[in-house]
Amino acid sequence: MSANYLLITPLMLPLLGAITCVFLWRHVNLQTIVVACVQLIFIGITGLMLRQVLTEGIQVTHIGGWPAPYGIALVADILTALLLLTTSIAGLAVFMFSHIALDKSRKRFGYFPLFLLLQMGVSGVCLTGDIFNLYVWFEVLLICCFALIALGSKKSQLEGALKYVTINFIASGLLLTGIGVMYALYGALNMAELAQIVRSSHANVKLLALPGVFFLTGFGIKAAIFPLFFWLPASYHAPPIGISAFIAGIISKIGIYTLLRLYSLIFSVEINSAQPLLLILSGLTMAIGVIGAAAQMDFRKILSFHIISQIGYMLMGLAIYTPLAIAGSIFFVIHNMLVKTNLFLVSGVVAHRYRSFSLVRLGGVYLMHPTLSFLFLISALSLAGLPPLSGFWGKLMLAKGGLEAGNYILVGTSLGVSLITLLSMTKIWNEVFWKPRPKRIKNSVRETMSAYTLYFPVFFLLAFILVLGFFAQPVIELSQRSADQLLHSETYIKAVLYD
Amino acid sequence: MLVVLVLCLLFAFFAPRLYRLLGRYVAIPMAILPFGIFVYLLSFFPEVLRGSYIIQLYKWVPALGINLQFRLDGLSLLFGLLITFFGGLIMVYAAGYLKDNPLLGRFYLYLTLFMAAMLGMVTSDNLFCLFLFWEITSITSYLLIGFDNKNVKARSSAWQALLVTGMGGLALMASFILINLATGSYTFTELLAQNTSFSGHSYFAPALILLFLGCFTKSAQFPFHFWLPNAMAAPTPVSAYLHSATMVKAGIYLLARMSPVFAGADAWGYTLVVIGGCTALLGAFLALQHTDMKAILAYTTISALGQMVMMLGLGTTVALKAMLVFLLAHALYKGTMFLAAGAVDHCTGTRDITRLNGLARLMPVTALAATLAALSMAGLMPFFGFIGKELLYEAALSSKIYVWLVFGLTFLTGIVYVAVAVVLSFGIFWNKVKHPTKLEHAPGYMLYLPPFILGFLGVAFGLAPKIAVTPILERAVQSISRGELVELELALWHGFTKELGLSVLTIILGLLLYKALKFVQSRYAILNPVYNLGPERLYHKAFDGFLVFAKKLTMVLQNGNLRRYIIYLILFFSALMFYVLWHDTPHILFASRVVIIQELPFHDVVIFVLVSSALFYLLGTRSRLTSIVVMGLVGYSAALIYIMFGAPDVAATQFLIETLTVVIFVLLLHKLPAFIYLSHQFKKYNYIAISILFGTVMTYTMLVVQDHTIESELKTYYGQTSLLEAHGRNIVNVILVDFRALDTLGEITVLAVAALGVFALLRMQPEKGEKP
Amino acid sequence: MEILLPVLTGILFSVSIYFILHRHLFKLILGLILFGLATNLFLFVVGGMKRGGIAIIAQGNEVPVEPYSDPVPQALLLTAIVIGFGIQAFAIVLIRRVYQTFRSNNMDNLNNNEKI
Amino acid sequence: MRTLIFATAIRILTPVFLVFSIYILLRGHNHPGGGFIGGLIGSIAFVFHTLAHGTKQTNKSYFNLTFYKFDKKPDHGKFRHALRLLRKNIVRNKNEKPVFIWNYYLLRLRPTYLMATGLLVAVFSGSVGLFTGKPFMAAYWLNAKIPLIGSLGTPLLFDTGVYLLVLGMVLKMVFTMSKD
Repeated sequence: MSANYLLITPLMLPLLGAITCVFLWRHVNLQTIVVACVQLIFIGITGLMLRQVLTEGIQVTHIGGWPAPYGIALVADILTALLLLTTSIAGLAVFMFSHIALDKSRKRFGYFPLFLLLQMGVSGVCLTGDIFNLYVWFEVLLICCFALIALGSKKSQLEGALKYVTINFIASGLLLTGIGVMYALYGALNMAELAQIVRSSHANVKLLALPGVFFLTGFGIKAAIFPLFFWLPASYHAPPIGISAFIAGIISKIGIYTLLRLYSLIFSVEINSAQPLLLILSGLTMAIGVIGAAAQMDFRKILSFHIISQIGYMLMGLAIYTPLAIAGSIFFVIHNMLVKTNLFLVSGVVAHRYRSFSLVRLGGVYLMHPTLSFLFLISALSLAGLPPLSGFWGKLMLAKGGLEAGNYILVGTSLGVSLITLLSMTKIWNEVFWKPRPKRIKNSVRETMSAYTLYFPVFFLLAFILVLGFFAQPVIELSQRSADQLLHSETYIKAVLYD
Repeated sequence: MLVVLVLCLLFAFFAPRLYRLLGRYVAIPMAILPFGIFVYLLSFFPEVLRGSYIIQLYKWVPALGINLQFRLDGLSLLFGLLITFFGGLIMVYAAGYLKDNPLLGRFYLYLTLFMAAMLGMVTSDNLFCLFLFWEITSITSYLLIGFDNKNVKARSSAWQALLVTGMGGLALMASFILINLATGSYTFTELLAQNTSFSGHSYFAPALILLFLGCFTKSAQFPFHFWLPNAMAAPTPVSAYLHSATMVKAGIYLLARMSPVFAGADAWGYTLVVIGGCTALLGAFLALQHTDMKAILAYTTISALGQMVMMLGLGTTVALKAMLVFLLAHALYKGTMFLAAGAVDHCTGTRDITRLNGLARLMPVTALAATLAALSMAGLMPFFGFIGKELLYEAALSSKIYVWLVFGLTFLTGIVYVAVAVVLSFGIFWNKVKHPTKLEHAPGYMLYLPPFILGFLGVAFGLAPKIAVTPILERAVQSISRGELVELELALWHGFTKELGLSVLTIILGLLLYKALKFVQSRYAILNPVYNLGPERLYHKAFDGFLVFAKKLTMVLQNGNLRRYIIYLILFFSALMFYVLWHDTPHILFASRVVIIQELPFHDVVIFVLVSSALFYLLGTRSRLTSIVVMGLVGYSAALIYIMFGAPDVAATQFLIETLTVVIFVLLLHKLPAFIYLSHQFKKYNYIAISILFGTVMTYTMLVVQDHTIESELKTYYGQTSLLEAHGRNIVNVILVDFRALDTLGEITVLAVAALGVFALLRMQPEKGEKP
Repeated sequence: MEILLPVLTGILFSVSIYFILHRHLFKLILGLILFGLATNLFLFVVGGMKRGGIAIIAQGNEVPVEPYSDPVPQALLLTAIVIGFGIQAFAIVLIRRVYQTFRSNNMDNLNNNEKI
Repeated sequence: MRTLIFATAIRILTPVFLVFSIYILLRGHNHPGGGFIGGLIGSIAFVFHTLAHGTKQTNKSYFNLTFYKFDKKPDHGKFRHALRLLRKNIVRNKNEKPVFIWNYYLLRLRPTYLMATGLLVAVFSGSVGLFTGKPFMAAYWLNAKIPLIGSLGTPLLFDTGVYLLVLGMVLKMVFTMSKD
């Protein structure tokens, strides 16, 4: 398949799907069919993309036929393809889940088109090679998040959405101003072109830190790093699982993706001055996140805070900035997308049966639903980085990369954090699964057919998690190649500008 | 080996299903598995005996140097045989012990998984492969300790064990990484083959400390010993198997494995001797004060583990021999005693030694097994324990460091073992009293056969050490000693040596201690305050303290106050910006600006004054409608500015959008009830300061950037091609719909989503009740 | 104006942040809108504005006559304004909904989500 | 706001605005204007109409086609019946009660469809390039020149998509809000 089709399909497919869904506004069942088709094709396309990128190198298409620095280029390297593939897998699982568990009224008020457009935004962010276009796709993704988080207008949803909207609006503003600064200083918007300029003897290269601050703050907010993460725990637990699983599983990692991309491509020339800051931020992010999680007594809130701590891990790879560490980050992103989505789905299954997310009100799942318990246990242990599950590999690569580079304190922090992660995962296990069901809770347990079909998406994701853990070699190799590609940005520049 | 492990996994995951089919007879297939592996391992025996070792390599993650590489040498084989043989017996025993438990299937699942992990651990050659199995043993141990999940004590003990050993596991991982980085080797074989020690490397000390941390937590060494007695909340088969015979010896195994690498260093020997000694003494000391059978056994296990660590610290060949022989002897007698204790507990419903007596009549086989084990533990003549004790004394006496301390500790613990052995055999089974304890039910053969076999082996090995155990032990010692050829001579009778004399003395003193036990126990109460300072207390304090700290910190940081979040954000951004501007100090051309100021056109000043006064008016006004109008005015002024600088499209858009915004405002917010007026409270001045800070930073940045702006080549290109290639005269529009049409596509998508979102927000009524 | 606009934008930023930090919901939305306006102006200011010369090729010419203002920031600005409008509209509706649901206009009442 | 003069003025002005908005859309490629501005002008026309007359009236006036339908008289032929239908539908006699009304709500409650159409048009205009083997969004121009517009091509189609979408979006928002 030529790059023209291959790179535009991940954008157009969800968009066309969403348009169809809007036309079928009242016919939720038909919408479901459309979305199912889109998800399946999406996985196929991203798989093809990965294959093509691996065999033929970086793929580029110039939108509108305008050559690279003038038009917008869509670029796919291994990182992009890997992330999109992971996203599509998680997307399919979330779709299956929400098809069964999400209430009818939310579906009738546009859940499916919003979901598809969210995917489109993710694809756009991952694919684009233009910095302003990146901003636009980020806005697409964000407004979908806004709408989805508020969809249903429950009190907690509204509150969460308000915080989410306000802080992310400011972040977008900072990004926009940063892009303005970038354009004013270097006169370019194409990322490859910018990368080339900052590596040349351009007069303004010494001012690179200036837009750097804007981008670090802006994308730092979107990625939820330390002093900027507060919107995340305020909002991610509010909407129903069919929504929050995808947002929590995928969206926060997209911020990390952009940081990885921008720092490897544009800001790598000043990585030495940014490194101490990034190291401190990543350490604090993982520590504060996990401490926050330890304080919570709600299934989803614990998971939400863990997102922050794992963002710290991902940032750690970038901060260390060695091939191994960046490969670790990439692997960690992939692992975390799948595992976090799955854990949210498991919490959804539990809540679907027992009608609560509160650790105090839940209990006794271990005896009544052994399968569910094991589904949770494996995902949770994977999140805690227990070998040979997927989390371990990322942790190992990061720790080794960090020790190699001499960042002992950071590695120590990361290991401590992983212990506390184990603590809070087993806390959930103790409280929700092992503890007998509290007597005074009268809620009946829902034992419908749909409650069993809900296992299916969880199994589906779990299969990937297990494969990622037990047969880690190919993915680790891919992340290493991808890290290599990121660190050798001249291939990227060449592919975009000169081929 | 991989086949074995996969087989174990298969058996493990089919166990619950088999249980549903076979009921408690699931024990038969589950026991066949370990015995089968036992036989399989035995098939390697001849080759190992010849002094070589077997390497099996399966590629797994070569990208990180982590492969499933197994190494079967004397040490691995010894442990492997121990694990499988014990495993088989435990499988049988468990079916008797947990016969009424509906979760027996899951129990077998965990137990088989554990066994597989343990087997994998002792046979793996790759460091990280070992770590993998190490962690699996931790997690299965967690699941097994908490097996009685309705019991709070079981849950919290399981948690404690997991956290303590988990911490050690992470330390171990770091240690392995350091070793790997320092030596470049991934496997023990490579590590052992390296002649040059890496003790000079800067990673040596941290690697050693982290290794100790890993091993000490796993093997319940002081000050991490406290999790082991708590872990006795597990069902007895688990205690016997994991917490006495196998898992806790993982740390010993690893230390033994590593000893050729590290043993040269002083830190190695001294640390191990001191920590091991402390643990041995502490365990023995605490064992005496308890009356719960399992607690006594747990503390003596801790003590024995300390003993082994001490021997490893001595590092001489005789000490290594003593360590391994003692390890085997300990496994045999302690396993037996645990199983016997479990049987007693199961049949009488209590484990308190003060309430148990004269049981020999009621459960004779169990009594016999326990007695055999006790005699071995006490170190009486024909038993294997005797050989172990003799060797221990010999090693202690030949110690190069702290010889009297080492010997004294060994001797003291020996005395305590004798007393404990008497308590647990004579005191429970043979003590003649008028009212013997009543049984709730008689022990089934599943409950008494396994301990009996083990107890019997204790005698058999003692009587014929040459045939049964010498060869394998010799190979095991060989594989952990550094190169030199080892010959092991095990015999009951060495003649009248001083070790023999000491043994006799030990037994006499031990019996005396037993007599004085009541007196000793009554004195223990004095020590209670000391325990408040102990490591367990510390663990609980740290744990609770951490939770309190977490809660407080989270409530301070994440306190739900949106304004606070924004302040953090702005301060972060401004601080960074300040730093960058201060650090890079880009120049601003003030001189030329002064000229510009002098030449300012009048209408510019008017707009400026208008907008700023409108903004200041906005700050003060309380009326909602006025605010909307003034805000619209500011927006229109912006449109005016755009048009002044040659951007008619932008100006038109701004104008129309501003109009729409005002309309939306009027439609939505104008008619709302007024509510109360809210002032800025006391923090007003803080907020003003932050706002001004942010504004200043932005202004300064703009001034800096203005002075460095360059002419973009994009502008030229678009100017050149707009009409000729893109057929449009309005360059802005051409950019929007042709050059950068993808932006516009994204943008209209945003608009569409905004409309859908607005629709859903306003029209959808929230549902009643919680839904996932 | 080249010197006045940065100052004006700075004032706009300050005022918007002051409003955002206000606990009145209505002021919050005012602040957000002003913030959007300020970012747009920022983009315009740093994007190299020039008086006169609009970026339109006059009839009869094939290329625009220098000096003309850079069309790129204008295009970006147009996109940003429209995107900003979409988000602002959503935010206004959201705040209205919050008003209705919580029966309050006080930001400080909105901290239930973070309760442990 | 609903004074008589205002309402009347709006009623007259709205069609003018609409025509003007289309004009702005079409000239956008060469003069200031374009899809956004055109769409915004058009939608503002509707918005003011809504403000002045209410949602219902706006719907009725612009988005609601009413067809009069009645059974064929036995002595009339097919052709004659069609003619009659046409006449009745064009020249409406307000006093006469129609036999059967078939209301087709073009956009009532469904500016959503307008948005979707706009997006679809935009995507389609982009895909034209794709079919000719070029990248997405590659422009395809017809040779013909039209006085007001200049040359015809897919960018213009794209702009039309933008126009439709903006129109749909604003209507969707304002209708939702004013009904609330």
